[in-house]
Amino acid sequence: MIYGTLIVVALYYLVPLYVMVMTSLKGLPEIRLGNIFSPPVEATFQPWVKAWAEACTGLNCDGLQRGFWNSVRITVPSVLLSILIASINGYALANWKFKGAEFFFAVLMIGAFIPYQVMIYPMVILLRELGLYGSLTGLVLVHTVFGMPILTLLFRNYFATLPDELFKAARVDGTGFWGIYFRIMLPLSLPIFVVAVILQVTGIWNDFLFGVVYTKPEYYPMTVQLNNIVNTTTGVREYNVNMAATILTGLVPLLIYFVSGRLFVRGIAAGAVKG
Amino acid sequence: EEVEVTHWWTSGGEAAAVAEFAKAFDATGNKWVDGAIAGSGSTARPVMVSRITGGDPMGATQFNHGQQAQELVEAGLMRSLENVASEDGWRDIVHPSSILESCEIDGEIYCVPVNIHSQLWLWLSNDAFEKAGIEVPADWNAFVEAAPALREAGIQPLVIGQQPWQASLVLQNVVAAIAGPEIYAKIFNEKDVEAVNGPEMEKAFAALETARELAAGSNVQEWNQATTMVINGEAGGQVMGDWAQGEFAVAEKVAGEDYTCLPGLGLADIVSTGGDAFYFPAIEDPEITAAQEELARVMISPEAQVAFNLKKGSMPVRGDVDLDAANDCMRKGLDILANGTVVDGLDQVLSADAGNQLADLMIQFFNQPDMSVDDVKEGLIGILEYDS
Amino acid sequence: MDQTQSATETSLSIKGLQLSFGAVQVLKDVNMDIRQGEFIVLLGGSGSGKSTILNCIAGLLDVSDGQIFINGRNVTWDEPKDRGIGMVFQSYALYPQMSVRGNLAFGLKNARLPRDEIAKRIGRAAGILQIEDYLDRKPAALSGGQRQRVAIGRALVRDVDLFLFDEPLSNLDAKLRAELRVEIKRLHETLGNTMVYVTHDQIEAMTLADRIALLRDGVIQQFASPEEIYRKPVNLYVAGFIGSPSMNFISGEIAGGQFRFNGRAINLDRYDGAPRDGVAILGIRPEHTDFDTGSSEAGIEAIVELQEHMGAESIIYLRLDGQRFALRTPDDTHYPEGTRLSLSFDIARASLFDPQSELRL
Amino acid sequence: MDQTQSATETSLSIKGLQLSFGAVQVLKDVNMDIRQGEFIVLLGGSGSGKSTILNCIAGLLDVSDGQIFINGRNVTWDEPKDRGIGMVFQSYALYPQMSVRGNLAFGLKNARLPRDEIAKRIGRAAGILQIEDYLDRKPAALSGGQRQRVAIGRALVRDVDLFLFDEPLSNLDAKLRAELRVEIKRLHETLGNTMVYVTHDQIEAMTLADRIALLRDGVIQQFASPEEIYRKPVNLYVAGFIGSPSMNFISGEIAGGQFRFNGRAINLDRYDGAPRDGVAILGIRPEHTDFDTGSSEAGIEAIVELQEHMGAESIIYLRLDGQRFALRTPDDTHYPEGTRLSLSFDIARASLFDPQSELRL
Amino acid sequence: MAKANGSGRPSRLFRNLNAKIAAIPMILTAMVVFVGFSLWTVVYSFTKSGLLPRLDFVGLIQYERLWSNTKWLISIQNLVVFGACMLIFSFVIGFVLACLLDQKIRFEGVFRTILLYPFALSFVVTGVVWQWILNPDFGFQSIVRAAGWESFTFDPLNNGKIVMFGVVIAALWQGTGFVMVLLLAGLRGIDEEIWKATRIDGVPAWKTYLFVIVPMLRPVFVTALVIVTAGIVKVYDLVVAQTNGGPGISSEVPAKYVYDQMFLNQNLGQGFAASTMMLVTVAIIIIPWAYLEFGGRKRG
Ligand SMILES: Nc1ncnc2c1ncn2[C@@H]1O[C@H](COP(=O)(O)OP(=O)(O)OP(=O)(O)O)[C@@H](O)[C@H]1O
Ligand SMILES: Nc1ncnc2c1ncn2[C@@H]1O[C@H](COP(=O)(O)OP(=O)(O)OP(=O)(O)O)[C@@H](O)[C@H]1O
Ligand SMILES: [Mg+2]
Ligand SMILES: [Mg+2]
Repeated sequence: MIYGTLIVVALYYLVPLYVMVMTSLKGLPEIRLGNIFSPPVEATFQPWVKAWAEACTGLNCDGLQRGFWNSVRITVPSVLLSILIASINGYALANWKFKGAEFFFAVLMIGAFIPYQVMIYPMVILLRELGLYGSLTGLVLVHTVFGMPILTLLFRNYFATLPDELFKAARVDGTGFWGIYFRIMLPLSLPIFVVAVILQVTGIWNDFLFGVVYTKPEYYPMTVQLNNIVNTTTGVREYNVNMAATILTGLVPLLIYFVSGRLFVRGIAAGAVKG
Repeated sequence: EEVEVTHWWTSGGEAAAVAEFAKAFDATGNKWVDGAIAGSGSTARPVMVSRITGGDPMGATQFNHGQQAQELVEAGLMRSLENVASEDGWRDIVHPSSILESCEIDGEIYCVPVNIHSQLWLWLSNDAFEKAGIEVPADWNAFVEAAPALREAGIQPLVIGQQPWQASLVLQNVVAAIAGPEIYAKIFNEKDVEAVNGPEMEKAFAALETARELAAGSNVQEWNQATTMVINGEAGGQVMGDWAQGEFAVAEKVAGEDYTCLPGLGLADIVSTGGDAFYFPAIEDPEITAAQEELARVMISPEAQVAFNLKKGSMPVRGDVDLDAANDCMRKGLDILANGTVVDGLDQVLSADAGNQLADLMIQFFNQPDMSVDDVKEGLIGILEYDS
Repeated sequence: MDQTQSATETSLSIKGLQLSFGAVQVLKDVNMDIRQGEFIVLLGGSGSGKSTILNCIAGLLDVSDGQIFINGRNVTWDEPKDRGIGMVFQSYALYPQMSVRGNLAFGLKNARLPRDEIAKRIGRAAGILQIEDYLDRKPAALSGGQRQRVAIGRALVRDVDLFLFDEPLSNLDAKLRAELRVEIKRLHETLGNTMVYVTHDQIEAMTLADRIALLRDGVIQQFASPEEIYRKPVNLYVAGFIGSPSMNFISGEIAGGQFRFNGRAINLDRYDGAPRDGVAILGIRPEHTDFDTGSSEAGIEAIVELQEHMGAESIIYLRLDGQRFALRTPDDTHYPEGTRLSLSFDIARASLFDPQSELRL
Repeated sequence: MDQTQSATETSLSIKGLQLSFGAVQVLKDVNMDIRQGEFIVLLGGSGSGKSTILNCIAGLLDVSDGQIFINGRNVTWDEPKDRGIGMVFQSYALYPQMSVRGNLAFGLKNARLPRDEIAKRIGRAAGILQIEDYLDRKPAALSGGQRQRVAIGRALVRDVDLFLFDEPLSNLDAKLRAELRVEIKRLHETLGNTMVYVTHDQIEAMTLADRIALLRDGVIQQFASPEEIYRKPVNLYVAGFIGSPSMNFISGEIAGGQFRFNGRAINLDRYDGAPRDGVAILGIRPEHTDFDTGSSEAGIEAIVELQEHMGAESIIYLRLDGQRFALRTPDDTHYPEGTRLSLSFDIARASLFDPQSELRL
Repeated sequence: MAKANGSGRPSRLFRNLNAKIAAIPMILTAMVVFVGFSLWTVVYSFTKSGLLPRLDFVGLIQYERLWSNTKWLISIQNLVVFGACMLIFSFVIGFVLACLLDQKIRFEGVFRTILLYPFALSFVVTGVVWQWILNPDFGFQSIVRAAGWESFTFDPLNNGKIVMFGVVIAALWQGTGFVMVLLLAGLRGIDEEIWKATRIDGVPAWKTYLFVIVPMLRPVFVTALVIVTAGIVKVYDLVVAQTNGGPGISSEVPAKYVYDQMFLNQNLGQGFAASTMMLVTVAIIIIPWAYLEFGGRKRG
């Protein structure tokens, strides 16, 4: 009974993935004939090759690969910086309560609800004034800012569950603000770091809006390339290439999920739940 | 010098057309750095505007003719091409002149028009009519009469995609072709609210209602899917701009044989002059400035015009070039451009805001059988009033 | 409190300490002078402010008012590390990612002590606490008692004069608690430094303390030796708080050198204090009550309700004039419910209280 | 164990109970017969299987082998609710969002009892437990002791014969624990139903139990009255487990009716058991040792190491032949470190053990 | 004896100085980005800004236009439908799944991974895939028809009346797993003894879940609610990728309206007015919650 339900649900969840993979392995004629659920009669990896290396956007026909490396170049520093800052925030909020801290935090939480569209325009102005517009640094900054509310919440809640006495002990031992952060708190926060990394990697990797608005074509992340490929309107949509491109784009976050899903659940339990 | 050019031409034919510009520009010893952004104006334009206002401008960028870039120009973010234009006598060579006028702000020219797209076409599938056992209609009225036969044969008489602007095209067509170019100009150029209630418009609105009936049951999203239905004979006809031709070409269909194109719904020889233009953001670097001028010249040069427009399926902006290779439909367009009536495209005369609101209004009209013509009138008047 | 000691003798001195969390005043004018080498226990119920005082001494909380002197130096605004204190926590608060050695060394490394000095100190502490064998284990691989010892070791290596303990044993089970209690006592005797120890367990307080500061709602009720607190509680609260089962209280009145209740009279000749005539409450501990062998006292009779046998002794719960009365006896005889016993009180060890002021007479 | 009782008298009977978690056998052939109205305490260290037995009785764990009878009925495979039991948990396990009344009523509503019956039962339970005043509060608004009472109330309203308690007091502080202990005892006397009570606190076990089952690694070591377990532990483990401070053990040998160690000899005439010649261990409780007033015994001398004063009594830790030896005395005199004391053992209350089998002789 | 130094009370400002320095990024973000940008937006919503922000105030005209605009009204309506469906279904389904997974089942990890993986994908991917599956010509509908049920019709993406449900299906596919994981983590944190107590009380499992467990999970539900709601309000990518507001304008949502107004229609003033309305709505919902969560209760 339980298993039956679960298996049915699992199938529902798997269908889209199945369809994506199957479609990406078919040739165009076969797709037009038919059934999206049927496995390919003649599997071909051509769509994958095309999506990765040959699909065109305008005059650039190097597929997703350029976007892939851009995404890496955007994601890695953004994830690191945003987690670093958010964890310090969370730590300061949980352990070094100072006047007004809770107020700023509340503002931050409300900020999490503001649609990004509201921020796009003023952000352009801000970046322009900072001279960061169009640079990778600017984009990293944007991701850091918009990732801050939820990450800060996670870290704050997590650090609040660590025993206060640990923090006191460290102070008696003569450790300062940063010492406690780096030498006591950080080593203890693996589970929540996993959660944060997963959330940020997927969030930033999958981001489209900021990637397209705050960068220039040479820095376009993979999602933008994907959009370019998928939304290019010619007569026949190359669904197989689109699907291959879609899978390729989702591969990195998926991989991270599959590798660290266990820790994710544990970390969520540690950080998010004990609100 | 490297010049980054942003545009939203990413489909096969479009990209090939752009490549012509790139080739010609590279031949001058500069380098065209392609910055294509897919997803049409809605995705690409904010990026372009953001980059220009954000202080990281590209060398040149595509906009539609008309009002889209006006504020950027007013804010001093765009460079004037006046010296190039007057030197090369653009005002003499560009035809129709309204195209260049759209680039003119306070007497200076700020953009290079590169092509003309007419939106006022009705595309018919010869196959479909053959299947229904009737002759291919010669104009809108005949088309309306043929509709029941098409229905009977299981063919969708008129196909309109669900993108709002497609519905807007139908309105433009009926106003220009049925109410007439004068009314069209009164309404859209002059925002004359009275004209909307005029007797000519009654007929146009009646045609609009008919179109809604004919389009009932059409169930596609995108314009090219609709075109594909026409290509395959699943639909009798589609109201679409001349870019539809690209689709027919890709499907290796021949004008006149496989499909028929009727400008001005076949009722009047009339084209509109929407199109694309390139703008050049103001950049300090003199070398880039020079390259920008070079690019502007290349784009308007007869050779590039021919090469580009052949691939793009649009009409050149200068009357002095000859498109020998143009097919049947394009010929018709060129002829009308030379001799017939030309009306301004909506992009040229309406703000983007008004244009999109109009499109939203029309798609609602097409999707809601109970929405009356009076509602459309009212909406249209509201939009025109705000825009004037 | 003794105000005459010279500053060098005073290890810790708290003057007019006040602390509020927002509108709530948690500590109200706490004063304490603690001599070098004393073992002080802060005793009190939950929420009485024990930990708060300790945290103020350690510098982990900012005081609202008052001063704290350690070895004569005003440290009220010093950083915790600069106060010359070591602290041991209830939850041990060991750094879980470091080995025992790492835990002990952490504070010393922060103080930039030379390597060999660190090693020496760790060696010495480990020797005293007998934790040499698991210096390289992580805390997770230690038992509760071992962890507690490491936590003490962390204070030990700091080589300071003042040790602060915040309920260091309350996470342990009864048996281990008893063992470690003895060890801490022994440690104090070995080291001879000043210790301030927070607990809510009166057994710990009684056995460990040189002096006990009994707290209630942020106010020190009595600050005296365990014997004195036990024998001569200054007020009803202290009397009721110390001792298990609690002291028995009997309402009555004093007249003519006798305590009278319900028609009975007890002679107060041997009472240690200055009773005055009027209404009063007699407090008598369960262990200072005995079966009346002779008939020297007025016949105080009570009925057995329940008896708890605890191996070495037993506690008999009686009903005396409708009130519960506990009696503790080393005798293990079983008295069935309903048995009538006649009692005698050891009045020399009893206390009398004024019902209004609740103070001892 | 008494095997002759008739089925109606037996309230709970466990026969050959075994339980394994995967490959680990946690309970090994547990047998118990519990009479109607008995108060049984399962005592043992952490992980000894106490909770596991209780959960088996309650039907919360499926047994691997063996049978469980409640009131003569084989309930081994019945649902918990059908076994006629009530259970009280360590963490109270109150439903936090329901009022006290709701907590008490929840089980009854599920059993589709009529409304007035529910109200009646709650009224009765609330009366017994004195929780009438806060029937409408949420558990969060109750103190620890009050919560515990509600948890008991939840078992009470079920109107069953068998109560199961899983360390119901271990989350409370010492004082409250002592109070509630007495209340539970009283409750048992009021209700007269059978209770099985799990604890690792020997004081609780000693004071509450009619019989104690002392567990170690899933095996019952001794199942007897507290007095018997205290006086005559069946083996070294039991002897060491019960009593605080622990029983003192002295290695020596028995010969000629005497226990000899380190050149001293103690007469075993009054020993309660059957000593045989050979090596043996003498176990003597701290409270069964006294200062040698006469000189009837061979001069057992020891040196004071430390003394713990606990108000009513004191514990003196001595060194005897290099080993720690504890002595408990009601005397409060202070003996400074290094004092020599000579001791006498109350051999009638001592135990002798075989070093090999560890069994009592 | 007491040395003079160290006796003075240091300035309030410099206590916890490091913490304050460390919090500067957060303070800047909160004040400049969230507060500053919002205020900026509100101010400019009273102007007639077109492509570029300009300070020519026109009073409430933008709001009048906004509320007389069918597209905006449809957007609001859609958001309500979408939000209600998402909240109800993602919580109901998520909770049921969490309960199922909490039954100490085998292969829990596998199931969990399967249920969670869509969360790793971008909305763009989700939109594209579900557009493809819900396509009546070769997707789900055509499969069922091919299987013999000729009259079967399920084409939400082509039917303006039910298109939001098509979007909800995709959004659920992507988001339910996360809700499930949150709730699962919450379930794992529930005291074992509560379960035992309900078994002794003879409470059926469903009742236990409904009356005991759900109320106990309140904090988790609140956390999940916050996250899901924030997602709902912001929904944009999914709609763009899956329907692009179509058919017609029947799946427009406020975030898209804002975007379109600002960048497609080049009517920043109107976009700002719309986003101000969103801000106000969000604030009305969130501020009381934030106050309760962070202001009222002090952590001990
Ligand atoms: N950070 C805080 N904010 C507000 N009130 C507090 C804070 N810390 C403690 N209190 C209050 O101060 C009072 C004293 O607390 P403290 O921790 O000193 O008690 P305690 O005697 O140590 O109790 P326990 O035995 O439970 O540890 C309590 O009433 C407590 O509620
Ligand atoms: N679900 C389980 N799976 C595997 N082993 C278990 C499980 N539950 C208990 N055990 C093991 O069974 C043994 C007995 O556990 P039990 O909980 O009965 O001990 P206990 O005597 O109640 O201890 P405590 O005083 O700590 O509650 C322990 O070794 C424990 O590790
Ligand atoms: Mg405390
Ligand atoms: Mg247990």
